[in-house]
Amino acid sequence: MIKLTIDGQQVEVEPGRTILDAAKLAGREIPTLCHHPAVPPAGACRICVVEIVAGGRPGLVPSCAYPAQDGMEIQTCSERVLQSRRMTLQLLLARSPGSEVIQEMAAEHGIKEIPFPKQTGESGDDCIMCGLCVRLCQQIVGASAICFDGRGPDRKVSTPYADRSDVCLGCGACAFVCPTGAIDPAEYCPNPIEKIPNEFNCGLDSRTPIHLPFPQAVPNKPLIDRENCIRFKTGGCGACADICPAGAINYDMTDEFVEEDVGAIIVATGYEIMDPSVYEEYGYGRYPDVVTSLEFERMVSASGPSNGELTRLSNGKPPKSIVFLQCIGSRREKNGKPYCSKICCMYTAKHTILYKHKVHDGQAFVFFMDVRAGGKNYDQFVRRVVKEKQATYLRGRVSKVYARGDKLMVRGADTLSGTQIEIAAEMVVLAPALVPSSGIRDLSQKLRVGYDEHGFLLEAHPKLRPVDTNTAGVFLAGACHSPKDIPESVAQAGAAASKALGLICHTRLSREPTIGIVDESSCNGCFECEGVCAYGAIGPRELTDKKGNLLATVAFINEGLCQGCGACAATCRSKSIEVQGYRDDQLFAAINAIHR
Amino acid sequence: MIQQASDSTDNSKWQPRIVAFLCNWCSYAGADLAGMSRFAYPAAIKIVRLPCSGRVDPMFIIKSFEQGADLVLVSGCHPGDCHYTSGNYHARRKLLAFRELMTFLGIDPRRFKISWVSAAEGAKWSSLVKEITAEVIALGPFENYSKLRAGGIAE
Amino acid sequence: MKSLDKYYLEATDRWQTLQTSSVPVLYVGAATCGRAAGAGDVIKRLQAEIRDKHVDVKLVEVGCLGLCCFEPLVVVHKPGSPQVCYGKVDPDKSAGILERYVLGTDPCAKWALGTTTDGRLDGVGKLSEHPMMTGQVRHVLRNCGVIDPKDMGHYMARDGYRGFLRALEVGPDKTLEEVKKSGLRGRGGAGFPTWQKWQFCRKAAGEPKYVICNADEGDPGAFMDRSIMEGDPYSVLEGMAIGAFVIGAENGYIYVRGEYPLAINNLSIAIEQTRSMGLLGDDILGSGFSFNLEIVKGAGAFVCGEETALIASVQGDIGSPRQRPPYPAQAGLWGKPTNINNVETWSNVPAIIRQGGDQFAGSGTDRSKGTKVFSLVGKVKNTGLVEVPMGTTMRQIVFDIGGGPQKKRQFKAVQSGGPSGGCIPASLLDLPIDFDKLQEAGAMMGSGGLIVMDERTCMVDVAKYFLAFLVDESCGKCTACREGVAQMHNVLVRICEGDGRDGDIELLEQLGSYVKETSLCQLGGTAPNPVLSTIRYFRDEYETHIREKKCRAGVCKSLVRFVIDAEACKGCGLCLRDCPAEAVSGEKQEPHQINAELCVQCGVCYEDCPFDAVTVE
Amino acid sequence: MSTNTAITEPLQRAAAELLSEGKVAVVIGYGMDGDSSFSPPLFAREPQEAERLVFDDRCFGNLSVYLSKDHIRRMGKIGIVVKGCDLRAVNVLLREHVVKREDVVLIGVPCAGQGDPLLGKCSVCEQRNPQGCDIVVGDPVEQPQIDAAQRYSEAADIDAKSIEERWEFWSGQLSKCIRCYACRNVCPLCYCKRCITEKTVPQWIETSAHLRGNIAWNVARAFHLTGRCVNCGECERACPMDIPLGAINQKMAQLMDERYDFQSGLSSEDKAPFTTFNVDDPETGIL
Repeated sequence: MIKLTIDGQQVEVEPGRTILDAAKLAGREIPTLCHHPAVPPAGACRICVVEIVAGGRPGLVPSCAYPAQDGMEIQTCSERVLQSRRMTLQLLLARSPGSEVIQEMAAEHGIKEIPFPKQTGESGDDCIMCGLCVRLCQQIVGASAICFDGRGPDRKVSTPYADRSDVCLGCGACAFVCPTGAIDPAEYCPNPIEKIPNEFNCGLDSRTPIHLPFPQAVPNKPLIDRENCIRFKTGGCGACADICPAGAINYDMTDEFVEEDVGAIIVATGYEIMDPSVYEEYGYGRYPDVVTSLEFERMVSASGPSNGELTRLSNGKPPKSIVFLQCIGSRREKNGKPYCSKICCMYTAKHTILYKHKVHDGQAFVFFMDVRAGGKNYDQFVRRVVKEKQATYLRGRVSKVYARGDKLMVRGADTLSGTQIEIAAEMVVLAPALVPSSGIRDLSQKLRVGYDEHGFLLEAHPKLRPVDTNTAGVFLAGACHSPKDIPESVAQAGAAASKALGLICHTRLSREPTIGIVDESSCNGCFECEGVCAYGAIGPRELTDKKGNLLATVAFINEGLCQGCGACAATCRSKSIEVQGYRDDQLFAAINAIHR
Repeated sequence: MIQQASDSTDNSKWQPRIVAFLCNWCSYAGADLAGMSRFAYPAAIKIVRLPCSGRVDPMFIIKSFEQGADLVLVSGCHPGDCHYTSGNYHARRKLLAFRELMTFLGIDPRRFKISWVSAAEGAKWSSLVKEITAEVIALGPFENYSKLRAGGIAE
Repeated sequence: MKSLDKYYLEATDRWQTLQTSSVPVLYVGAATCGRAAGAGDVIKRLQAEIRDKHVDVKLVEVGCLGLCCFEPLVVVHKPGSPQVCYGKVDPDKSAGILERYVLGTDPCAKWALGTTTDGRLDGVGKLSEHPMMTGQVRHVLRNCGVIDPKDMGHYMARDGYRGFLRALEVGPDKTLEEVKKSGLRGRGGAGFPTWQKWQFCRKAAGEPKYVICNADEGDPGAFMDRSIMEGDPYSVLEGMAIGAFVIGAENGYIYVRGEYPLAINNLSIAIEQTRSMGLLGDDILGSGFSFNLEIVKGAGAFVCGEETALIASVQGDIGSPRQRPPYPAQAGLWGKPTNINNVETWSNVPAIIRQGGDQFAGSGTDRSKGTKVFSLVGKVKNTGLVEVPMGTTMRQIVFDIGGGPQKKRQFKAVQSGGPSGGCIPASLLDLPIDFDKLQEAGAMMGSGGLIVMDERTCMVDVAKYFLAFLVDESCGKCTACREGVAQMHNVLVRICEGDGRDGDIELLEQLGSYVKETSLCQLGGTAPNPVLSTIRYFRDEYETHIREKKCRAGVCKSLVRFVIDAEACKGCGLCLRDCPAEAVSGEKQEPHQINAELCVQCGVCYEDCPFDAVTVE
Repeated sequence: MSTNTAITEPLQRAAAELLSEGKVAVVIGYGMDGDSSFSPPLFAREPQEAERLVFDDRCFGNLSVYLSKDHIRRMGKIGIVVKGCDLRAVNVLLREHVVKREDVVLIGVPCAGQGDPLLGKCSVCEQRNPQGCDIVVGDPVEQPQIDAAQRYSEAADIDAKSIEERWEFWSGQLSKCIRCYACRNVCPLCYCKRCITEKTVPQWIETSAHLRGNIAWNVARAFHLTGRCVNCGECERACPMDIPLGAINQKMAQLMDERYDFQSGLSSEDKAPFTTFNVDDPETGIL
């Protein structure tokens, strides 16, 4: 190990580490610009110079690239170092006056104005020529799409002949490491990098191809989005595999179908919210400040796109007035959902409180038809919201939202006072109807579970068997059955789980006795019944006399497989198959009974 | 308002009689839901529950007519929804063929209806029954078959 | 070991027969500078004359003797009399010499510079006593202009490769000991002890090892290395072979700048001949030591004179330096231990091994041993190559050898070390040539360029010139040099355009020390030297530029107004005739005037006036 | 009455050869009988009996009806003379596992049509040259092109009537039925051990010969032959009351052809229309 002193503090590092690493160990902050842990150091920007006082060639050296040596004495902020840093920053500010990063760093170092003329060149002069992007592209990503062009002050980063590159993988890594955000790969990249909207935050911010699906994901492990990952698009990059300390990244793994024989299935596919842009009168999709309650939930959440800071999407300022519109798409006979989505009243009440936390002097309004607060302590909660002036509740529907200046004019009725009312709002939150998650129809047909015209799954019986379905062994839980809030979903989940356990904890399965039976004396052995059996429950059976020679081959029904549908009974011409419980004579009696 | 048999036709004591064969998982549950949702529909319909529309045999329909049914309805799950996957597909082939045979033999095909009613379509079931009952009232009693019932030989 | 005595005998007697040729021999200096001065035409004329006159006269093209101001040079060997060196020989003169002296008896004394071999020739002194030659001691340049650079025999006849053979005999340790004793220090400019540099590389772990000859010579006005490579390429090869043998390197590269085609040609021929002689290649002379040499052409970047940039260029990458350590001795070419020395350093080595380190240490100062070759250029009478022992004073070089400023001008300063060096004012003329002494004076030996300046040179303009050169040549990698030097240049441009402000000088000093301290490589590290040294010794000139907006030397256009001094002006009309803007008016024999509005300050009148009547206001 | 000597002699030789080599236990064919109006079936067990085989224009019977009879199957391998229409019936029997292909030797005879004047079925016959037989006797006859309209002309005539006329027609016809079940006995595809009409618990079809029972019987019979009847015409020929039973089967065959593009008996591997389905079968008239 190498021992050295940083600002009088003893530090020990392994051989090959740089002074910067040692300084970090000693807790000394050294500014860097052209340094990035994933990229080999170059010592180009010179902002990280420190002074070797003893134990090496005295003078200023770049800590990011200079190896730590035994017995070195380093000063990270001696007067000489600070003077050099100030001059470097002044020079960089002259070169890139527009770069915020440099302005910030210069301000930190107490630089007010600079003695040099500021370069007014064309855009893109934020580049401080630190070379990180070129080194990364050549040594890490391996595409070598960009290079240095020219020498001296007019040296710039470019592609060969400044043409569009045909080797650039579009991974955007150069933009990622650029300290001043000066590089825009779209200029030269053949397959431009689209920002990938972060699905969990309703697309309000963007995410990288390798990402955590959402903060509380279980398991809380990142996944690779194959469509956008450069490795799969063009075979390049692979930086994540290099950097991953656990070596956990394996590009060859592919999705695979896992088949499990299970005793029970619980469908808990949850819900999605309806897209309110179908109602143009509310202006969702036209005005940026009209958001859905889900987007609002993400905006005020600490793990959301703006880390909990509530700002208007139009101008980034906190909204001083906010209007919540209830029943958007719910409880509507025509072009909407006739049912009540049940949870919006309560979450809107919560949202008014959250809003007041974020914008203390803000004013919230809620347009409602009637507040559905039927849960435990729900009504008290809403009453407290109204009493503590968290929000003004206006009973009535909103006819139109339109923009005037930077405000959103919300025109609606207040039926209690019987007047038209117009509120100038800075943000409008819509509470859209709940709909089952997409793909529910395919799933239900696969599981042969019924569904209504809205796509909610059908319980076996609304009152007596709410968690069962008509298909034995398939149970329901949560919003896939109908809109419901968390307490109800949890309760239903518990019920479904217990039902499933009840099903699979026995050794033998009890079932309806309605299965088919073959009258072997009259069966002709034509096996047309086998053709119509959807469960492959019918097979051949050879009848032999005592001496063993074959008399006839007749149909045989496997009780375990037969579901009792009766298709075979209807197909058998000689009426040799009967379904227990729906035998011909029973149906014959039923038909006759009707006419007595 | 329960749709009573209107007494406009001459045989005023005639009550229309509709026999309906409903599949247990969809149409029967739909009818059940209609009841639960308090949808009213005429009582002229008499329901026979079958495991699946695929269980329906043409003999049931002929027997119903013989027993005095003025109209027979078979209702099952929408294609794709069948609890037994393909029951309603087989039924569709057989019953449509049977209706062609009735037409060919001169038996009024309007007296044999087929429908798909899912377990959630309580409203559809009640409006369907109202509609069919109105039609059968318009058609009047099923003379062709009622005569047969008397002596078996067409006089 | 296979012996080369047979070859030595054959070469020596071929050399002797040439020296004592019964047939007249004309040695024409045909290096780049010679050819530029017209040696090519001289050779053609002589060949024609010899053919027409059907006389038996041999013509030999040789390298450059270093007397650039007297180019083209022809040395005549006439049987029975000493060899005479003639200067400024144009084709007619050459024919004249051939006819009157070679074929006749008239030695044309007025064109002769001096005799180069023993013996007297009436009316002609010894060349060694020529003012430009007296102070010089020619070790490195001893073969330049004497032997035929394309004939290895000449080199071997003058003890060529004896040093290398001795090294092979005594082994690497003893050889290194000799170099240590010699006190040889790097002639590239830094003056790092050569034996220590070789030892670092020799001790460093890692195989294979490389030796490189830095022949980039990017300094403007420096041409010592070129002359050595063109005149005596073998000395470089021998030196590198010895160095490689000591270090244990089997591969060597000579990085020559692309602008020296003749040097590259002579070097390639030398390599070919040395290889065919068995002194290069595998298992040289059965000694078990193998050494291969290759030439790599530079692409015209001054920064590639810096060792890590040079290495990058040899590897095929962009020539831009990298942060050290690790130093090239530990991790150089392709990450392997590499030793880089300058051309002049390598060509000093053979003599040291041949005659022993002590003999070399005999000359020079106590800590700067041996001789140094300078290229004396600028406003001095005798421009050319000057090889003087360390310790010679600047005054001796400029006034004795150089003959002092031209045209009775006043000496102002001498710029030493090119763009990385500093300027030495008149007050420091008695500074001896010594690595450490020059360093203290803020100047730098550098590769050896000495640019003499007189009162007509504006020091601010000189600083601006060197900075402009460095702005173009900076590789642009590190902020300090790329931005710092550019901003310093902007300040100087402002000053020279009359927009100088108070505090500019302090700003230049502050920027200068910042760039020196913070730059990544020595290009940036030494770039501010010209400015800092001119400010140190000529601060007054900066102040006049800034405050009075005047350039006394008449160079900075926007600060100059030319006026004709009525008494001095003889009315010769020269300036009137030459003035491109017709700004001069006046009758013959009458004092002339300059119309300030029309005058574009081109300075033609100021330069040409024989009576120095044009003054700067 | 003209004996088709070009086929009869080779037929007799082939049958004698099969019998003498023991390849078959019996050859079922048509026997010579001068005074009867049709050539009756002949069961040749010995080679010399083969001489009595004949093929003329009176070989109306569909001999495949005997393939489902146990007492005949017990004889061993059966050789059978098959016209084109008979062969289609054999294909349905093979499809319904009534008999195995390796247990029967098919002797195909090209048939230019039976009866003078030509039987109804022969004028629309598209299988004059039987395919896929073990032996074919005589040279192929000319095969006229038949389109769907001709094939289902009988059904079309009745379809043309109005619904009342159809009811009148069929109630009249079906009331003539005396439930002698000749149609069932002569049909090669009615081979059930116990026919639905004999089932009494429950009795779907009333056994008395009144119109109500007859309608039920004929609906059941028509439905059981839908997608199977090969239009061999034997039922109509055998019905003592001359009820146009063929028309009903023809109507159902036309329906299967139009709706599911299916003609029965063309091969022994195809699936009967009522034992399979297609997700996008036509759905006209479903509420």
